[in-house]
Amino acid sequence: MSDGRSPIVRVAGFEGPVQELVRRAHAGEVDLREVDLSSMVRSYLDALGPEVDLEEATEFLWAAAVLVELKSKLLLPPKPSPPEAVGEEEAADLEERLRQRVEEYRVFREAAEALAALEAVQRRVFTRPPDEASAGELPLVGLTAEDLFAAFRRVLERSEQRVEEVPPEGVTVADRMQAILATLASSPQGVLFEDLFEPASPRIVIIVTFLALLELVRRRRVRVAQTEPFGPIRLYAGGRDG
Amino acid sequence: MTEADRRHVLCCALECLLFAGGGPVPLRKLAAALQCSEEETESLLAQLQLDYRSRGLMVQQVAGGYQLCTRPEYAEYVTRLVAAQPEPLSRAALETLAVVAYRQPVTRAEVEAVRGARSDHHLRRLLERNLIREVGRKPGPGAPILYGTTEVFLRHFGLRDLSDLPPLEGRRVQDMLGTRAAGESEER
Amino acid sequence: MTEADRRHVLCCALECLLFAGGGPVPLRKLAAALQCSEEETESLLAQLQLDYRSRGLMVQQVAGGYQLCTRPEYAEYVTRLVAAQPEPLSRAALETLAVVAYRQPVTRAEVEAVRGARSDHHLRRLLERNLIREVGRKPGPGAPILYGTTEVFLRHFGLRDLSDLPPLEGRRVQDMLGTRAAGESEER
Repeated sequence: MSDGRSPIVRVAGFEGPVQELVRRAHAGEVDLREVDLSSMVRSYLDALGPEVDLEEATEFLWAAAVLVELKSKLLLPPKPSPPEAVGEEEAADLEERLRQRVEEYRVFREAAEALAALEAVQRRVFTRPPDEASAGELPLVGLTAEDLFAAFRRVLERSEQRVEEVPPEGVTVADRMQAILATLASSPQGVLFEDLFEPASPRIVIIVTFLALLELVRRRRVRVAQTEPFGPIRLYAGGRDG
Repeated sequence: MTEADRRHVLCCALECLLFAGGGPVPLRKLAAALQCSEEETESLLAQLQLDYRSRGLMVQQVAGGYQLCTRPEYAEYVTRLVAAQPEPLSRAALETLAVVAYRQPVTRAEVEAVRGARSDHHLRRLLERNLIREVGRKPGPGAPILYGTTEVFLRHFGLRDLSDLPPLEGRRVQDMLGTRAAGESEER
Repeated sequence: MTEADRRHVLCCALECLLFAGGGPVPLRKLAAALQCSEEETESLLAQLQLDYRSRGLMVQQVAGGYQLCTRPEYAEYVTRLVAAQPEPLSRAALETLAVVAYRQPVTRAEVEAVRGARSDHHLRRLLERNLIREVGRKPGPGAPILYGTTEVFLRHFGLRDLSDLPPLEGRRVQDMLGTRAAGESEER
C-alpha cells in the first residue's frame, strides 16, 4: 500500500525495504524463524539520525509489529481449536497445520485491507437520502400526518387514565385492518376518525388500530378527507371511486 | 487554478450538495458548504440550471430552498419505475414496528415484553428494510441496543416527522405512551 | 424523431430513473421502465456515465443495480452540509467481515478458527450494523448459526455482487478458499 519510503533493513538472507520483507514473510519466501528481529530493530534505531521522519518511523514500527506477530504465530502452539473444527482436522503434523493457519489468516488479513480501502472510497461517496418529494406515493388527500396525529392524540388522551397495558391476545394490525374495512363498508357516508377508536381500549389496541389505518391509507383501501381546516376527519372505504 | 476551473469545481460541488441534501436546501447552507458568498452561490445555481437544460434533472426553487428534481416531461418513466411497490409488511413485522415507533428508543426485550412474542427476527427484517435503526445503547447491564424509526419509516407511512409532533400538555406522545419507570428517563 | 433524439430522451429518462430510484436499481427494472432492451439500457448507462465525466455526480454499479452518487472528490463539500458517513470499521471487525464475506455461509466457530481470536463481539456488531445476517443453521451437533453478508454490505463497500470482492494475488480469494460444493452455485 505505502509505496512511499519504506525503510531499508538488512537481515539474514534479505536486504531491502521492510515492507518487502513483510510481503516475503507472508508469502513464505522468508523463514521468519531464522530472522533475528531484535537486531533488525536495533540496527534501525542505531541508524536513526537526529532528524526523525515520523512517517517512515511509523511505517517501520508497523512492519516490525507485523513481523513479530507473524513470527510468534510460527513459534507458538495454536490456540485449541473450537469443538466443531476438531473433527475436521486431518492428522497433519503440527508445523504443517501452523503453516496453513498462518497462511489462511494472512489471506484474510489482506482481504480485510482491501475491504478497508474500498470502504474508504465509499465513505466519500454520497447517495441521495429519501426525501419528501418521493413521499408522494401516499395519497393523504389534503391532510398532513399532523392532522392524523392530532386526532390520534385526542384518542390517546381519552385512554390515558389506564395504568397498564397487557398486550391483549390476538390484536394484530391485520385484524384491525379487517375491522376498519368492515366498519367503513357499512357506512357509505363515511366514519369519523375518532369513532374508529373505542375509548376504553387499551392503548396498544389504539396504536395497532392507528397503524392499521395508516397501512390501509397507504394501500389506498381507505380515503381520508377533511372538509375544512381543523374540521373533523372523515374516512371512506375505497378511495379510487371518489 | 483559473477562475473558470474554480467555478466549474464549485458547480460540480453544488450539484453534489443538492443531490446529497435530499430535500430543499436553503441558500445559506449551500453557500456555507461551498465556502463562498450567497451571491456567488446564486450565480452558480443559475449556471447549474443552465447546464441542466438538456438533462433529465433540474434545479427547483421551493419554499425551503433549492432542490434537484426530475423534469416533469419524464414523469411517465419514473411512474413506471415506482409503480412496482415493495411487498407489504407481515402482520407480525407491523406489530413490531408499531411498538418501536411509539416507544422509541426501545430495546428488543422491551419490544418482546409488549408483544409477548419473540421479535428478533422481525426487528432484523425491519432493519434490513431500513424502517428502523439503532439509535444507541441503553445504559445498564449488557447495554442493550436501542431501536428507533428511520426516515424511510416516515416515508412509508407518509409521515413528515415524528419528533415534530406538537407537544401534548407539555409532553410528547411518546412519553405518554411510555410505561418507562421514572429512573429510566434517558430522554433525548 | 431521429435516432439521436430518441437516445437523448432515453438518456435523460434514465437519469430521472436513477435519481428517483434512490438506491441501486437493477438493470431489469431500468430497462422495463425505459421500455427498451437490457442491452440498450446498458449502452445508455455507458453514455450517461460518459456525460457525467465532468460533473459532480456519477453512476455506480453496486449491490446488483445502478445508482447515482456524488463523486468522491467532492466529499469535503458534502460533509460540510450533511452528517458524515458512519464510522469506518475497526481492523478486527474488517477481518471478521472478510472471513464471513469470502467463506459464507460460515459459523462463528469457523470464523474464530481462522482468526485465532474470539469474534462473537465483532459478529454481533456486524449484525447490528446490518453488514451480515443469519442465513441458516449448519446441520450437525448444536446446529450452529450460519452467517452471510447482506445488501448493506455490498453497498458499504461499493461492490456489485459477491463475485466483485477484491481478488488476492491475481486469484479470486473465493476460488482459492472455496470449500463450497459445485452445487451451491446460487451466486449472483
